[in-house]
Amino acid sequence: MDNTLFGYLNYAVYGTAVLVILIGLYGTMVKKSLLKVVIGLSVSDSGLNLLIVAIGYYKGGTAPIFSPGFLENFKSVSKMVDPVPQALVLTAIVIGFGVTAVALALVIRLYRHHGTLNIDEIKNLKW
Amino acid sequence: MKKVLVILLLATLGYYVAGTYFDIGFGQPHFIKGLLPVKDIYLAQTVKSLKVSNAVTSIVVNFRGFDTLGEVTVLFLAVTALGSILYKKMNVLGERSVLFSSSSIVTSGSKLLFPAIILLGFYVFIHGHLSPGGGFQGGVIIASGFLLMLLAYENYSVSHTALSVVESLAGITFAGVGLLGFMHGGTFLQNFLPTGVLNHLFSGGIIPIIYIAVGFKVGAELTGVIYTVLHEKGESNG
Amino acid sequence: MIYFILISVLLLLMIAASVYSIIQKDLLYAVLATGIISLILSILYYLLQAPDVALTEAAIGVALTTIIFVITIRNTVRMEDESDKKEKFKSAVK
Amino acid sequence: MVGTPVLFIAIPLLAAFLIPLLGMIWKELVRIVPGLVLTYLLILAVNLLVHVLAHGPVVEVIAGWVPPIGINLVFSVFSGFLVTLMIFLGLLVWAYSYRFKRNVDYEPALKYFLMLMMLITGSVGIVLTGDIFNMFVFIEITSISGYGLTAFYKGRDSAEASFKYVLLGSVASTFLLLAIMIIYSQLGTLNMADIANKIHLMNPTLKIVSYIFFVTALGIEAEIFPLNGWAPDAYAEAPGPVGAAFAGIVVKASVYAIIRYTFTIFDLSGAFNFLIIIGMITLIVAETAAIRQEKLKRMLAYSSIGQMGLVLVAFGFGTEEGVFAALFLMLNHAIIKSLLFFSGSYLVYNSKCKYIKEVNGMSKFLPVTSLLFALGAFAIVGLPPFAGFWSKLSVMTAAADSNMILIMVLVLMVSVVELVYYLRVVNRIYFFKKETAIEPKKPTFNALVVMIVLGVIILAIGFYPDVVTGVLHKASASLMDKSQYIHHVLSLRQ
Amino acid sequence: MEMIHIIFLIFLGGAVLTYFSGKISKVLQDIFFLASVLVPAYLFFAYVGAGREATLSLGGITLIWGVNHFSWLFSLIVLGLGSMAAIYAIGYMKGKKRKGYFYFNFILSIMAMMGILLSIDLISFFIFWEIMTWSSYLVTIYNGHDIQRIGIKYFVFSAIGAYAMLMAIVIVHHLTGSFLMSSMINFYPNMSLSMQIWIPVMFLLAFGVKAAMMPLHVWAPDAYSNAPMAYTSIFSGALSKMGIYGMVIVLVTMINQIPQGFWFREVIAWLGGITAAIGTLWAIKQDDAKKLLAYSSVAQLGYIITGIAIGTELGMLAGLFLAVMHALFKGTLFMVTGAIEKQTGTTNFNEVTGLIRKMPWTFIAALLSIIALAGIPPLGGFVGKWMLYESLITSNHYLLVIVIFFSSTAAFLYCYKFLFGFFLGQEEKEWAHVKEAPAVMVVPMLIMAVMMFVLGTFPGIILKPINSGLMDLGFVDSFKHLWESSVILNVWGNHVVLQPILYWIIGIFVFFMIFLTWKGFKTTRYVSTKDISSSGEVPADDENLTFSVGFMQPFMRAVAPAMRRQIDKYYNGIADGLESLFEFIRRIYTGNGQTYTIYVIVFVVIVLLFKNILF
Repeated sequence: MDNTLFGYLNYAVYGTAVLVILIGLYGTMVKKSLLKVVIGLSVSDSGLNLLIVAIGYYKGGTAPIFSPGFLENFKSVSKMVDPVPQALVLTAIVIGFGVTAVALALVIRLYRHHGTLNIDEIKNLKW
Repeated sequence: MKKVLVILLLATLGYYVAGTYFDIGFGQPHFIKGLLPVKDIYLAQTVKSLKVSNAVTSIVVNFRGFDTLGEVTVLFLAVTALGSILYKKMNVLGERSVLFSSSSIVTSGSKLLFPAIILLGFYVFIHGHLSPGGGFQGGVIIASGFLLMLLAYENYSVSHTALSVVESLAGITFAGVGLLGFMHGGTFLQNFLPTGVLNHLFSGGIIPIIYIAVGFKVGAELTGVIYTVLHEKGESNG
Repeated sequence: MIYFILISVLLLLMIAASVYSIIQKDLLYAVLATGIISLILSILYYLLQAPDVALTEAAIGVALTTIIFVITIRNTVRMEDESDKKEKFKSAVK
Repeated sequence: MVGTPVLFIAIPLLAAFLIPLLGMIWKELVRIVPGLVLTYLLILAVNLLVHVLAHGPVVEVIAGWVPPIGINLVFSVFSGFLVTLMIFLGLLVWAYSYRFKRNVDYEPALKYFLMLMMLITGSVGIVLTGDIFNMFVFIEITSISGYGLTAFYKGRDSAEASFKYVLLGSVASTFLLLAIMIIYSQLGTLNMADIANKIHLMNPTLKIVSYIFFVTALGIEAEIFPLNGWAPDAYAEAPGPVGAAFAGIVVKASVYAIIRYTFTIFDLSGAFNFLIIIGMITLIVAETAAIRQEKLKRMLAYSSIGQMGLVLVAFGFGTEEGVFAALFLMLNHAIIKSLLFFSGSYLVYNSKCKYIKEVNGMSKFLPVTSLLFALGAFAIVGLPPFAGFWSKLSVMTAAADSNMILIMVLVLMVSVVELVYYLRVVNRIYFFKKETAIEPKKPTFNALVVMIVLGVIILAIGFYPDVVTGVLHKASASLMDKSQYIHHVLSLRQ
Repeated sequence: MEMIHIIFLIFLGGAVLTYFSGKISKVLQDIFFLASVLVPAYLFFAYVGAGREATLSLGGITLIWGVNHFSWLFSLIVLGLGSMAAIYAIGYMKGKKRKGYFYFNFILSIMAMMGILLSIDLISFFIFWEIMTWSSYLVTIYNGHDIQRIGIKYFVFSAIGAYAMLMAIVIVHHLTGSFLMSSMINFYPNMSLSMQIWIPVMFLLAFGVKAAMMPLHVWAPDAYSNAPMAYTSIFSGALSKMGIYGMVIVLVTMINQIPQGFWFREVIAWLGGITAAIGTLWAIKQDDAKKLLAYSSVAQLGYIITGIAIGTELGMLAGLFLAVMHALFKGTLFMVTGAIEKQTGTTNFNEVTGLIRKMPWTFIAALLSIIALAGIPPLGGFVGKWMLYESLITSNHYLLVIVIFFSSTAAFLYCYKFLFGFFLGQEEKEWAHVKEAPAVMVVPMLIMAVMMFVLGTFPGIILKPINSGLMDLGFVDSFKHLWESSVILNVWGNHVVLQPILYWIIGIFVFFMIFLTWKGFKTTRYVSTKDISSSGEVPADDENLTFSVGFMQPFMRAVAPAMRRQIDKYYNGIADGLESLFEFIRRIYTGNGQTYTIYVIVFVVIVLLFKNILF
């Protein structure tokens, strides 16, 4: 793979990630259904995670696992991709799941309480 | 109108965010020259002093083990919050939602698959320090095994108490192992066991222990999440 | 080259799926679209040399998140505009 | 042996995991254990604070990896003071709500106290940690506890409030992660001291963008004006003591985070003015929105937001006096606003909507609670000789010394507004006829004790501010000394 | 532990003790109350002299208290009037609810006023100023009547003033590095011109509010009339003098040092004159004695302000002398009103008439203080006004003289109304049962009436302390030879021998009284208001034919155009506008979570767009 193509990937990967984040935020901010709002949050989380993992990637790098023989073959760890963002993303994914679960539980309760998921009708608390 | 405004706002935001990350660059070394990024230390120490093959594992469990402790707490809290939000006073367990009625092929298939999935989960988190995977992944796999059973069998039930006990014990193991690090004048979560040989199952000191605890905990917690939500029979205006 | 095309296609699919998940009025399909996003993501993670994350994303994003979304939809309403609340998940599946 | 800072996190977590097991043995334990844990933490915090005042900051490394490799906790005078304050308040909140939920079942009680304890622990973690990603984790712990606690009551619109909180909280974590990754991608480290040491190497644009994202994310938790949509709802719908915990603990932690980023980590010259601007806007909008509120707790919530705006303004002066004033304000706000939430929630205990007009004439039925509410109201608007006066005076002095005449004028004008709405409520309590058939609820014994303790503290600080000013001066000096912080953290050797 | 510390501790402890002893016994409460006002008063006059200082260090700030001749003069007003009002309050408050609350705030007000007078540093000045404000506010809302308007209005004005003062204090601290008044005064000539102007303005804002100077007076009528009368006597008599006290200090020590001070003094003097005129006009219009006296207080404070703002020695003396006299007669008049209220339950002229036979002692006190108020010799008001005119004329304020003269003449109208409305006129059957007020209420009034007489006849008694007080402030004493006990000089050096005139007037007065009484007893026929024959029609029962109804109608019609513009209305307009603005701001929180999310994005985008400017 030549460098020009890889240069496009710079824009493609980051651009996609940011775009997905924004699409998710758009859903969160515009869609009237509470479930759509939560879906939007989940989508933007996905984009964010992709962004973080992409930061750790190095061109031609290998996974950060010292499988038997790795050290003998490569002698150096500089060929490995950055493990730190991966570790962070692990945490972020799990936390995101927890938050999504809580949000969905709230959606269920709101539906029980109001009989609708339309966010415009769930405005008892205002001003 | 509102949509246009939102799109404009998001476009501006996207312009700045994307611009920032385009500056950082993909796949290229992006750290400022002359600095020693911590990842190099992590990679070096993973092999040298921890004898762990999977660098992500060593970071998640040891270098940044504190994050992981917080993270399992977040899940634990999510379960608690979920229970608190969906708690109903009258009937402690709501009627079970039935997503679909499964055919006998599905049920028998699930029955066959279930032990295999559970076993896979155990394998994944026991070998967390050697290969991709670990506590989270294993725990999630175990949880999906239970999910399968819960979906396939309408009457399949998991003991809530057992889940809670497993969860608590795993959590206590994590925090307790961390506190044991204070032995020999060490610090919290410090390794106090012999690290063994690289790429062996019994290597990495306390890392496998913690990862197993995390696996059990995550498995129990996620099963708890699904279980709680599943027992939330829809009733409008209830 | 293949790597490049693969990644590009996956990225495009991901954008498409996310757009679909936002504009689709039927929430069930929208949720399935988020599942697909997760699936694509986990392949992408694998291509980006992050097998640990790929595993996690596959299990959590594809299985667990989707299923609790589906349960929630089952407990609330399926359609976004709610004009016809009667049409629920059960009748659609059967 | 004075103990180490990591116990502030480890002990509550251990207890949190233990509590469900203990609850199976004896149900009362789920109420008692959090109190015991908090008491122990308070003792530990005071001990450590005394030690730190004498010997300088304690830096705790975790897993034996010195910074910047591992995560570290920093117990300086500044963070230690806040930790002590938070745990003290947490203990009071626990004591206040000890019998609050007695009439409900075991399960909610378990969850309530568990989440309350984790709320406090998360906030303490935010303050103690020396690692930006670790701070993210603690923020999430705090937030999720907050979501659960906000939605605790079934009968109210609490789910709605909680959902708004979740919505904004998720947006906050998105921005926080974006910012963290910008920093990491440039400097290759997540340790605060290390970042602070290397931040001058960073490309200014990236630096500014990441700072903006940090402030946005933390500002959502710290209730800065355009970002605080969740706050009034959450305060109003959460159980009364939780409102106090939000005002006294969670917001403090978030403000701490903003301050740490502004003062220690980033070296942006415009950041201080930025703090003043957003603080001022928050102050003005919140206080003016508060005056027209119809619900008591909502009014208190807006007032709390406004006070935090003032705290940011005081920090924004960027001088040691400003920091001192801000810390004094935080202390007073924590104590007084808790008292107001505690007593206020008894004043409108049995009413469904918690309207302000429902406090009419409550002084006859709840004399002590009313008196304490009035005391709190007088103190928070800054009337001498109560605690609020000294902090207001120090804010004004700091402002004058920074030549911020306009800020002074605005702050004082807003104070008049604040005065008006608090006095209106106090007037209603004492001089209006009780309107509706709402049964007043006598405060329980422990709630009364907690409120009286807070009242006594207000009077004590009011009549003799020296009890706290010494610590506050040292704390502000410790925040201002950035190089000392970096030195203490990075000079550790394996 | 200085005596000043002990005095403050007695006040503070006494207040708390008084409040809580009410739970045990009412009598004990009364005793504690009297003790905690009278004992410190005794201790102060017996043991605290000029030059004694006490310090207290709080929060890194040293608070210093001490006394000089000038503050000693005002202490005389505060503690003298305070003691009298305290004795009176025992009787007035008997059987009323919230006694402990009233006593507590009464004691705190006295303490705060003493604190203001004793403060040498600005911080303790401000602290006590605020304590005075809130304690008086709490008494103002004692009745619970219309408090959301009256009480809040009072507090808002006070707070605006106090916060202006706070700003001035911290700016002074920034400039001088010290909170001491003396360092402020010493540094004042070195300040930049804008500071030289702004700092006095901010102080004067605070003092002007308390001294009810136009246009900051709108709170005063409501607050004065709404507080219990036992308190209003010190509210109007002593508390408003704190504003005067501060004004004198600012005028003498700061404004007089700069050339622009002339304009300051002109403006304040004119504001005082207008206050006097407006207050008088409004007082005439009132049908309620409390309101009437309240507006009258505003008017009288206008004279005082004019006097001290003229800035000549004579003007200053006139203002301060009037201040002392005002404390005496307005304190007495409010006590009289309180006694009538206590005995009849109302203070409306249209309802209460003909009390002279029922409450003779009260009548005497009222008569003497009305005479003093109106400025008729031989009582104190005359001397003060005389000096005021003199000083205005000698400093060429002829227009101002006309204003003052107009208002002081118009004051006769309301004085007359007060006296006639309550005491003279026909007797109503309704009030047949009314008895004289208890001795504990009457005695303080009479003591103060006697004081008025003595001071009016021998003004030198009080002019001497005033003079030495002014000297303490650094005022040049060029009139040293002026003061014999009752001799006043004008600037042209001619003796104005008061005593012969006074004796003549007293003689005529006494003769007139004896004549009236004798004749009255002999020939008077006591009739009720309904006992009249107007064209043979019998008046209906519900028709109010009391003497005071429509008393001032022709006069009011004449001055109606001047009274149409009420400053109050402008303030209300501002307040309403602000409230609707706040209501609008509140709507920012729409209740929709998505809107809040949009706010977040808007915030981020705006900050990102302006990041180059901001950072």
